[in-house]
Amino acid sequence: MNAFVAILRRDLRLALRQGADSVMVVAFFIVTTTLFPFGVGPEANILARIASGVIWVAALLAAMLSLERVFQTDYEDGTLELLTLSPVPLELLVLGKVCAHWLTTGLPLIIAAPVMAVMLNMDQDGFGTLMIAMLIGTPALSLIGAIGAALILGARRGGVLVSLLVLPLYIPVLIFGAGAVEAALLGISAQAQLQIMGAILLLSLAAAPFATAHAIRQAVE
Amino acid sequence: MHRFAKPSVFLKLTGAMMPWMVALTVILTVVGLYLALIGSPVDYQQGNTVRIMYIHVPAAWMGLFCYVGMALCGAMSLIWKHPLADICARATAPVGATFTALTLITGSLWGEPMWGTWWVWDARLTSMLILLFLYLGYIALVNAFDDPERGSKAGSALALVGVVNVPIVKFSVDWWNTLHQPASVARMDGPSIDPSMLAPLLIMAFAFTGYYFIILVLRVRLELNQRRIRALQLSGLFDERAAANGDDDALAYDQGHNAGAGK
Amino acid sequence: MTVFTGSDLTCLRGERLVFGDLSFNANTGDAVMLRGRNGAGKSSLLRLMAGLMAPRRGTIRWQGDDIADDKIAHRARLHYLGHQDAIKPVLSVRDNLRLWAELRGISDIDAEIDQALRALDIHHLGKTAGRYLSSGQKRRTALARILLGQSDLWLLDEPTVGLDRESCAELARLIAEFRARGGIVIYSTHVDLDIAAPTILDLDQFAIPMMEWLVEQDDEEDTRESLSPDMNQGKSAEAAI
Amino acid sequence: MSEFFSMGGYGSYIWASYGIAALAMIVLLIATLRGLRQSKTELDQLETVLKARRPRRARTTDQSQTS
Repeated sequence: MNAFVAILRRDLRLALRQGADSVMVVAFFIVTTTLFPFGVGPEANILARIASGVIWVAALLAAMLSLERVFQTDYEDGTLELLTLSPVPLELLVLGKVCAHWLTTGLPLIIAAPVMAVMLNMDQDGFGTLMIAMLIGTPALSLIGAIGAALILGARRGGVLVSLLVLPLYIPVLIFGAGAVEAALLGISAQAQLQIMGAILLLSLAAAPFATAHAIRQAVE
Repeated sequence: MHRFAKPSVFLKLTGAMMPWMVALTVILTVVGLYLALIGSPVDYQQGNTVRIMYIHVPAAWMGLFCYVGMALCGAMSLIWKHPLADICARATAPVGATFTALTLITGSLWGEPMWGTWWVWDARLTSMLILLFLYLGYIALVNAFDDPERGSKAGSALALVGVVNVPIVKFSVDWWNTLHQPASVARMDGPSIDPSMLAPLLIMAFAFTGYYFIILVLRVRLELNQRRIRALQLSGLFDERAAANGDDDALAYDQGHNAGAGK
Repeated sequence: MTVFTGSDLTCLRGERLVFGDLSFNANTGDAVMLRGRNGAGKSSLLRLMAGLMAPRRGTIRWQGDDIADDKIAHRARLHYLGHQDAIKPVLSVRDNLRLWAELRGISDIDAEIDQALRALDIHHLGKTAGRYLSSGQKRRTALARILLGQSDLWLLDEPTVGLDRESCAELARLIAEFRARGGIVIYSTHVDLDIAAPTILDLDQFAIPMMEWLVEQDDEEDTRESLSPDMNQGKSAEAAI
Repeated sequence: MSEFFSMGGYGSYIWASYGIAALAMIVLLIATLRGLRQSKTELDQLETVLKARRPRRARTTDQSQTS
């Protein structure tokens, strides 16, 4: 557990010192969301109708944008090799790094999401559910994405590749995330969707660290 | 078995089976095509377009079958580290992707006259589309590394992760589809299939399976050949200068070590 | 007794053969120097010893136990220094070292780090960020890492790269101290490092030119094939298609 | 006969389906076979060189063993 805290603290400190990463992700999220009114027109009712989907798609893309760097810099400067050699299960370290990734990208997105929801004219009934859905969904995005980020270590054109690998796997989160908000807007209970999202989160929490650690061991071999 | 060795057992076994497989597949294809195009009745609802089903449905089965096959190969490579498993997974991907793409294309060609549109966001169509993306992701990943072996290994891991996700994706797409468009589209499978229609369907499915195994064997051989070529090239065999000098050890050795792992 | 041994090791990297049938052994207090041409497999051997990669054939043992059986225990007893320094440019030297100390479960981290920094004469750089370090200072920071915590085995891959003459002498002294405590050091270097009575392991001896290897494989194959008369059936069928 | 090809008015869809399926499968088959043939020629060349240089190789091995 100490190791988990250690790696988490170091990654957070790194993110804080480098600073730009989190800001960039949020900026990307806002810019992408802003593009939709230009594309579909500024009518308030249309925007309100698509708001939940747009926010989720933008969040998905923003989370993915930062994925490539989760392991890449550590891979390049030899840190990953040493992490693999430290007397701690690599799965635990992976979990720490994913946790740091979520704190620096997922969490800011959750905070930015309601702002964008307001701008897209989303009904206020959906706000709470949107936040909760994102709170459950974004950690799953980080976990699933980490597998992709580890698989592409050492590959050519890693950034494009990671999106091709990870986006199809993100579809369930998108469907239920947007579905939950949709249900809340219709005044139906969103509990079913949120529970399924919880199940997806638990499943990825159980499986993703192992898959990611396996991929990392392959990469540093 | 060593990677550089010629896996003679595999070659011998498949070599002996090959003529039979080809013959069987050809016969199945001919019979299947006859039944599909001439020998089967016209559907009372779909008319002659039902004949598209005889390639559409088997192709869809093959698309899924190949993915499961890939994942099984991935698991075998993970557990037993058998080099042939990676190669098999790698050889399966293009076949699976082809069948999945064919499913989508023939589905569109059926949908246009029957539903009046080339594409609907039907649960089945959508999950097939995602399956195609998974195949494309696999193929892209496998080919993105300088060291082919590393690519195969990464691919095997991805195939395994994907196979966990395929049911989840399928399930969530079903759910999503029923929420947004409650069963407005006609289902492809009728309430019950008449034997006269089931026969061509099954025979075509077997023909496609035969085709898959033929391609699999050929592609595994291709991959084995390429590995051996790379090994021989790395060994400095082609160094004419060294051959002329008669002292090729040093040169061949250095060349082998300086050349990259890729081509 | 011999503590750290390897037997009949064959190593493949990517698709090429690095070395074959290599054996080594080391007792407590030993220093083993790896020698060989570029690409002879010095780094690969060190990576095998660390457990970063698995040998294609053969086993590596610590006090008789295969290191693959308990990797965590093996990692706890070794320190590995690779080509890269693994120093984050935005973190201070101390913070860079802190992670590795924490991962090893060291109790008095600050004292350990102080001691390591002093030993390498970079104590004054403790608060300097990684990006301001010269390459020699970076290397010394990386070397400070291997002083953290208890360890029985140092695997040093070209530790002298980027070090000046004085630092090399410093390193030699640290290695001597470590050996006096019963540690085993296995290292590769291009520079002469003043180390008392190292065992020399010449990797060139174990190099197998790939052609010989292939011929050998073919011979095995031929003997196997000659036992069964219909060996070329596969090829003819392929030609027929 | 033309009735058979028109397939009750759906001929273009049906024949397009079968045509595309056949095309895709044949293209994959041909691409595989061609690759196989190319690799075979290349491999055969290399193997002849290997065979030709084999006796000398075996001797070098012997020497290294005796020394």
